[in-house]
Amino acid sequence: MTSFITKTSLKTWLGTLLKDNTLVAPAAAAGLTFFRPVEKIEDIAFDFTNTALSPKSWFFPQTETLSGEIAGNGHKTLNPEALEKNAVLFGIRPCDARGLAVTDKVFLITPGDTSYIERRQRTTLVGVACLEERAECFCTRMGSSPNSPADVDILLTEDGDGYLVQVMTKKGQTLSAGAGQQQSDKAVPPIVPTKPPARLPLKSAGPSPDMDYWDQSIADRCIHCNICAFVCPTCYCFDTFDIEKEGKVERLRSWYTCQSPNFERIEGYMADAPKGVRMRHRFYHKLPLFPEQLGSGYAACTGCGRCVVSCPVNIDIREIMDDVEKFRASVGEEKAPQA
Amino acid sequence: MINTVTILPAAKNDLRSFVEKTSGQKLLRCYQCGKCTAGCPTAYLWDLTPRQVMRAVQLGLKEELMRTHSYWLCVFCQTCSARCPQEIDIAAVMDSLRHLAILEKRAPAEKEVALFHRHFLRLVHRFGKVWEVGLGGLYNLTSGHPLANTSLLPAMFARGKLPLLPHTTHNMEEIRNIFKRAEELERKSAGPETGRKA
Amino acid sequence: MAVSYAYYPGCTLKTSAREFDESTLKVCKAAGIELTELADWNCCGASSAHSVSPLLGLSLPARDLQTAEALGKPVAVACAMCFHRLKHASHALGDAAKLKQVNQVLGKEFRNTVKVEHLLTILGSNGSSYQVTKKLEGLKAASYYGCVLVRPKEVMELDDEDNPQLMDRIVASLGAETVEWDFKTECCGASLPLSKPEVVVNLSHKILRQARQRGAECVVVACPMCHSNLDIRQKAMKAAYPGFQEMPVYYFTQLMGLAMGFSAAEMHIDKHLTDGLSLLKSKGFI
Amino acid sequence: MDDKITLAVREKAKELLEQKVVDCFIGYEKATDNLTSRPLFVYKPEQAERLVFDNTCVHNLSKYLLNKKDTKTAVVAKPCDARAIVVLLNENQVQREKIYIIGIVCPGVVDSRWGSAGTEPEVRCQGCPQHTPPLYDFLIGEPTDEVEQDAYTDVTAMEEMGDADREAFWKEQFQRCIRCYACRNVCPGCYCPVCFVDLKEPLWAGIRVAPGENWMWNNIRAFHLLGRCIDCNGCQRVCPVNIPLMLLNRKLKKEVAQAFAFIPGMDPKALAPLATFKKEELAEPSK
Amino acid sequence: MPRVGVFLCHCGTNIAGVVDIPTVAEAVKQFPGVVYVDDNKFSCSEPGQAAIRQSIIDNGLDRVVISACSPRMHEITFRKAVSAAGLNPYLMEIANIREHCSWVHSDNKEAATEKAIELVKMAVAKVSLHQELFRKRISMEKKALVIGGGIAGIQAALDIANAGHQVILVEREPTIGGRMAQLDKTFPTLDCSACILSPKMVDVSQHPNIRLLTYSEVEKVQGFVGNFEVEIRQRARYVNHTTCTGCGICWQKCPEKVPGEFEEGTGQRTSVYIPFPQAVPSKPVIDTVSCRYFKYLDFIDKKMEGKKPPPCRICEKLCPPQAIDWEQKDEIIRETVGAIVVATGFKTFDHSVYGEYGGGRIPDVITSLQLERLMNASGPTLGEVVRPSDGTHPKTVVFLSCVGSRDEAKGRPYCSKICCMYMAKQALMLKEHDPGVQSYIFYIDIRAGGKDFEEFTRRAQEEFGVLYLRGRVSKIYQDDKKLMVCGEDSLIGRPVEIAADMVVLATGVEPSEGAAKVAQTLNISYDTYGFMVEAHPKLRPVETNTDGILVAGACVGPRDIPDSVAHGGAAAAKVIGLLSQDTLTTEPLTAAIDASRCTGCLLCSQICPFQAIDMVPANGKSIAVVNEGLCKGCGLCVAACRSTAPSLKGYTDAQILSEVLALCP
Amino acid sequence: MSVEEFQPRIIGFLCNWCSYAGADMAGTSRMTYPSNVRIIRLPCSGRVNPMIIFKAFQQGADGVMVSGCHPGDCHYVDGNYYARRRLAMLEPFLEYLGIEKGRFQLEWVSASEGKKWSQVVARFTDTVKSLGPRGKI
Repeated sequence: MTSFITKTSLKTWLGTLLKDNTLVAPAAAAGLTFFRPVEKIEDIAFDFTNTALSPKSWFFPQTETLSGEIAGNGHKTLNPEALEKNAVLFGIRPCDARGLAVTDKVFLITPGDTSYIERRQRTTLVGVACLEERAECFCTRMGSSPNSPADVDILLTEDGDGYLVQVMTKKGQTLSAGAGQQQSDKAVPPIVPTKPPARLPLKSAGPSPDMDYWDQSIADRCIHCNICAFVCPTCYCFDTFDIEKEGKVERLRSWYTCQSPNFERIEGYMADAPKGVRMRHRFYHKLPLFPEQLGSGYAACTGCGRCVVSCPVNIDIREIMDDVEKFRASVGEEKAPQA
Repeated sequence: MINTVTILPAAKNDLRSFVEKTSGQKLLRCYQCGKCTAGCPTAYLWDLTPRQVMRAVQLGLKEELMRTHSYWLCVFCQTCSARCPQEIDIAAVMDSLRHLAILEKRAPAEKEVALFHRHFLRLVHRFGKVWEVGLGGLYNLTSGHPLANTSLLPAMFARGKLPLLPHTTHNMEEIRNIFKRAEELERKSAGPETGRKA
Repeated sequence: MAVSYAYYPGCTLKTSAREFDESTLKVCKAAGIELTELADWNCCGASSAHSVSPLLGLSLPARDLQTAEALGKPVAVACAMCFHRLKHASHALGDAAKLKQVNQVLGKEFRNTVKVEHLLTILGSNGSSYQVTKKLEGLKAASYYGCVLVRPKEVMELDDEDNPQLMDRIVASLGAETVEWDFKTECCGASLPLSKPEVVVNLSHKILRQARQRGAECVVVACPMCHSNLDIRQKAMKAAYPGFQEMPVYYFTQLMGLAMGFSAAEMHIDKHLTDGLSLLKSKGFI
Repeated sequence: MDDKITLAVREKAKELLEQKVVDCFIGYEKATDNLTSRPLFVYKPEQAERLVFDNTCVHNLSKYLLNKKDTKTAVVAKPCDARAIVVLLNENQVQREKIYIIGIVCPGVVDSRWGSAGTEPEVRCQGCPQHTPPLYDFLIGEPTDEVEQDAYTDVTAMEEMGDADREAFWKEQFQRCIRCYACRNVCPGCYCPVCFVDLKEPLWAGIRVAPGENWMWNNIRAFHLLGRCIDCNGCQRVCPVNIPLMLLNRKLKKEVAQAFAFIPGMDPKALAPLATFKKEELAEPSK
Repeated sequence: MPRVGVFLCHCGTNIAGVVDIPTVAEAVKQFPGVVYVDDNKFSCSEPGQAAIRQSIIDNGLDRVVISACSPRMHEITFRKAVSAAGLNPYLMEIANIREHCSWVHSDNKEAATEKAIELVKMAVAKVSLHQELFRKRISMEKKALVIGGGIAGIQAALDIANAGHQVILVEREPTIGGRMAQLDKTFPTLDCSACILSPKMVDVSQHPNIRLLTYSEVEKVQGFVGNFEVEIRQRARYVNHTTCTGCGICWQKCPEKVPGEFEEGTGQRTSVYIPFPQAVPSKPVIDTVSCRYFKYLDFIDKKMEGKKPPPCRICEKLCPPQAIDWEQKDEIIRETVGAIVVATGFKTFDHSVYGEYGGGRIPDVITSLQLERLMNASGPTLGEVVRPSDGTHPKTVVFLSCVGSRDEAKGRPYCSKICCMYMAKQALMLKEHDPGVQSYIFYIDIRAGGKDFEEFTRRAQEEFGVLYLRGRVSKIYQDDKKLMVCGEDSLIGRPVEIAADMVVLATGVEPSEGAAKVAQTLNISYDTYGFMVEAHPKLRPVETNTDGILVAGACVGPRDIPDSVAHGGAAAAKVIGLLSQDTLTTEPLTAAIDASRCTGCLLCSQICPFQAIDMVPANGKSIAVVNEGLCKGCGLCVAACRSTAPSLKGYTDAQILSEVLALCP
Repeated sequence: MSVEEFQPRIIGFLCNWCSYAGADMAGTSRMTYPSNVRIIRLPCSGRVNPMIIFKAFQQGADGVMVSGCHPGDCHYVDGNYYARRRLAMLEPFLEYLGIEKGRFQLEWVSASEGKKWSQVVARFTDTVKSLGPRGKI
């Protein structure tokens, strides 16, 4: 059963939500769009393709301070900062919502990351489906789709002067209770079919016969700018830094990336690894390793295309998948099924 | 004439500031060694020697200096400038002084020299080129030396060296505009500081 | 390969120094240097404009340079005074502010990219190839450069300020003997002939006197002003300095022409006020 | 696309690789969007056919030389890229004899990002003072000697703002910074083995993405490029959150040019402006 | 966690009268790391120091802050006190609450107290980061090197040698003696130059502590004070000086004659030669450029065409002890010395750039040094002053001062200092040689500052009739046999001309050929003209910025004989002082460079004022390394480095930052 | 006028040989001046790393002053010349970032200029006071 909400009613609804919730929505700045807590409905950018950065940072901030105290016995306790209000994340695209499904796999595993759990549980996702696929988009290739409602609480699909509404979860139901949507006889557009799943590279670890490819075609070109990791909705690596001062403890947690040269030093296992190995690691981890390790059934790439657009030297994950495919064929492995 | 020189405060030394501005030379560099005078081909005629002219500018003795013959007699051979140990373009200073005298419409101590320059430019203004017969004629008519250099004329004419008619540049409008705009611009940039004190 | 220049003769080369103009044109042609007279040129302003108005002193030559720039050819100058003014202008206009001012005066855009060269450089060192057919052997000549041709050195970029060699090398290449003397670049009185003829006589006399003392039979020049002062004032010198001996004064292009096979008449040696023919005859060159 | 340049680059690459003058040739090829360009490393003469050069070749390839110190490498360099190489030579980071510079007389590049080739010239090219590389082994195009005056209109506009407005402006810009360090990592002048911002002791700028830390990071980065930034716009172009970093770099460039008449990247023999001084300069201390 | 003890000094009422010490003490107790606070009437007094020592021991303190007067006053005192308690002296920091607080804020006691608290807080923060530092000992090689065998170098070498130290004296020419040996008489006493110099030259050659290396040059210098490693090239002389007896047959018989350098071109020497009869060593060298045999060898080697030169070898045939050795090669001598004296002297300005004075083309325009040779009884004319052009005796002689001095256009804006005096001397001597001579001196200013100098120039004018004309000459030209000198007499303000028989150019003083190269070899600074730069022009006139390298004589700037001798002696005194120590200790507050952070960009080595940073290869790049013997601890390298590779002990970034953070938490 | 007058927080980086000694001299001569400046002693003004000055401003210093030997008098020969260049670049840059002109100052004070030091501090303190408090970034 579907329902329909006009654009005006949507704004009114969002206005009411603003009273009791923190409303996180796309807003324009410096020619780009970013998710940030908005104060007025007018600040929301309804007409956007996708944000420059994924909404990941709402749940897993770029840096966060976990503060605590040193108890008498010298033990340290850390307490996450509780959210003041419940939150609504409006405008998340299906690909980014899939990104949250990825980070969930990491942060929700018992015992769970208290800070993430707090934010995740208290935030309702109101997604907006994409009507068009941009040149850099490839969600359909990664098992998602521009109008997949799978990973959100509510999905809105633009239709004329309003939106078709799909309420997917209980949380969504609760939130949309006062939304003022009408019953609609319009059918929800069918989910855009996914293409055959991306073939994953050869082997997840160890020396590989394709090293020349990584060294010369990819590693040579990569400048370690780290942008791919910072714009990625799924990258979840972080670094921590502790400060103790007069009986108080502060733990700073900040995003980090496997492409930073310092990462090798800290994480150890990749210390002094040649650049090609490090590059290969990034893609191996995203594609075969993540589903392998966490049994997710989907890769740690959602096809949002941000890294494709942002990479200053055009390291294009789709091209890499194709190249590896060709390489497999050339070494005699079976061809991938045609689309 | 014997009198005491009143030394002006540096800030009031309009003469020096004008000369420094228009010639681009730093007058205080001059340490009065006299090499300029020593090498000057016409210095033996100057009432203040080139070195003394430089000194007069340093001291700002404008009225006294403006009255002299000295700077009118500079032939711009650049010997002084080339040999000055302090790298002052002394010839350019002389140029500046002439320029100042003309801007302030002073009666030149060497009226023949000034006259020559005036006629020369008048001809260039009129024809775009110099016409020697015209120059000589004008000069003799106005200088009070009607027979100056006339002894040379027969031989010169005989050898076809002095055409009676001037050569001209065709685009005379352009030439006149150059004269006009140069004068306008120069008056503007010279500013009030060169105005002759009443 | 023929070298091509925009030729700037200057006012006097068309009048009192015609022999310089004509010898230059003939010699250059024979030496494979193409001179095209600069269209509708004007006086460079020497020696008056800069004395009276610095801006005018820059603008007049700038107009000529602009014409050459538009033509895309370097400028060849014969007259030393004109050369001085043109070089000076192109040096001074290296200053962007001045260039802007001058462009305002000109009313068109001059970019100051044109190269100015004196004929001495063009004939003497820029790989020109003139054929000496008649060596002027036994002729002792003093090369006289005059003052402004070389000064200031960093602007003229021609030769040493006190002991230049460019003309001496040309004269020597013709088979003549050059004397070493101390007056190569002393001033002859330059622009004073009309207003102060007695000064010119005094200075020019000193020059000729030393040339004679150092063993020269003639003086070679590259400037119409120098030539006129040294040549036409010799009668006056005789009157003022008893014992003064006359001495012919040639343009270097005239001697070049003779050595290259032109006749004395073609080189207009008869146009000088001080007899230049007898010496050449006595040496058997004509 | 200027086919002439492309063909010249290909031909030269082939020649250099065939004759073993170099072992690696760094140039550009078409990116996966078929509109823009990306760096290409060529090791074999037959791969040279992939090379292109057009006005979307925005990337400064000089930084790659730091990874190729032991390999004889040829690199395609626009004037700004060549200036970066000069700076690297000034700073003893690359050996002249190990690099071969293919200079391009550059008419400017366009503001392009993957997916759109763009038509507007890039910021750096508007009023670019130099179209012929200051240093090259082989030049493609007709050289022009002229180096024009930089007008610094962008910087002047900033200077004309009030102090409070400027402070607010930078606060707004820096608060977007996500400290990805792409600006640093793309910059040919940033090659420190350990960047000051990664130091824990002393802690110049903590890892916290917060106003103070962001302020420290961006300003010190700019200051470290004083007398070294060659205006390639790399940092600003890659910034995923559009911080106008060149406004910082160019302010210092302007100050250095005005105070010391020094433009970085012009002379491989030059001493850095902070590595020298004149006794008679800046006579009065700041007032 | 460090254990910091804070000692608050009252300084009588100097501090306590303004700053409320109990309040400060109370506040200081709260600072992190502070475990002990005490106050004292006079911390610097013996009881005060004893209290500090005792408290360190009793409380197990490992860091100390003394809040008292300026560290410039008592830093050393308190370092000793701390050290006496067994603590490393560098684990102490002083908070200056007297000069910087109580004495200047007596008008506001509250503010002064607050400031005192913060000053102590800064010191506590900083001292917590202090590390133990240790002085190093450097051994001292008790030997000195003197570069240059002119009068300054000779004086320095003799003084050092007489004090009992070994000296190596290196001279580039085949003999020592320098410029002074070329002179006839010295001003203003008119002593015979050779008479006073020769004995000193002989002393040098016979001194048991001096190793004289003539015809040699210093090629390489490494290391630092106490331990300079020096390489000296002894050029091949082709005469075995061990067997040569200096009998003189070879140079009397050598058929090849060339203009003699020593004679400034006024006379000739042979190819095998000693520069002058009193040369030390008085043994000859063969000049390979003019020697006929070498020319012959060269002709054969290069397979040149034309007439074969004769393979002369007359010297070899005639030499009684068979000392001629055609096979001799340059020899490299390596030495270690503790200190170096640079005394490379001067040469006179080359006047060929003065075209207006003939640029060297007019034979009777000579230089003052040439006149000196002509006047010298042992010179080429045996003391007769004659015109080079025709050998006649000049009667009218004009001197031009400031040729290559006070001339910005010729790149020599400085005054050469000695010319005014030697012109007066020469004009006076000319009159003594020939009473018929009239001398004229064109001058700009007569600079006769010195003992008996002014009297001397007056004497030249009043008694010897030398006519001084104030003005600079612009032109000299030949007029028959005369030289016309055109100048201005600026006192009367008219151009003047003098018809002279001879013109003497008082050419100025400039550094010797290659002085800049010596400075580069030694890594000491030299100015734009090539003169060596002293460490301080007033207070350290013989030292350079490099410890252990001294400068003496005219290589530092124009200077006359007595000044050069005094300067040489002063340099020697500094060397003797250094060599009298067995070891040197270094200050530990030096820079150190973290190789893992160094990019090898050269910036630090370019700006180090003491050339204390060497670039050494490491891992395929070059890395900066601090030479602690040379480092003076200024910290320029630290501030210059972007990658924060250098740090300055005692003033690390972390320490300075801790002070900032203590103030602005 | 409020009772609680704004007391700016000013950091002075002084070279040991001239300016620190000059400040000592002011003390020995008992010249009074405002107490707001806190001095950090360094061997040479050339030791001042602009990063430290950035840090001071970031931490909320209201004014920062660097003082060293007069040009030509550096104990380390040329240190202050390098400092002068570096800080001459820093000053307009700070202003560009919105830190008002007058909050950063470079001064030359010799060991004998106690008087000058007290005047410099008084003037600088006045200027910074008039600019008001800044706060941490």
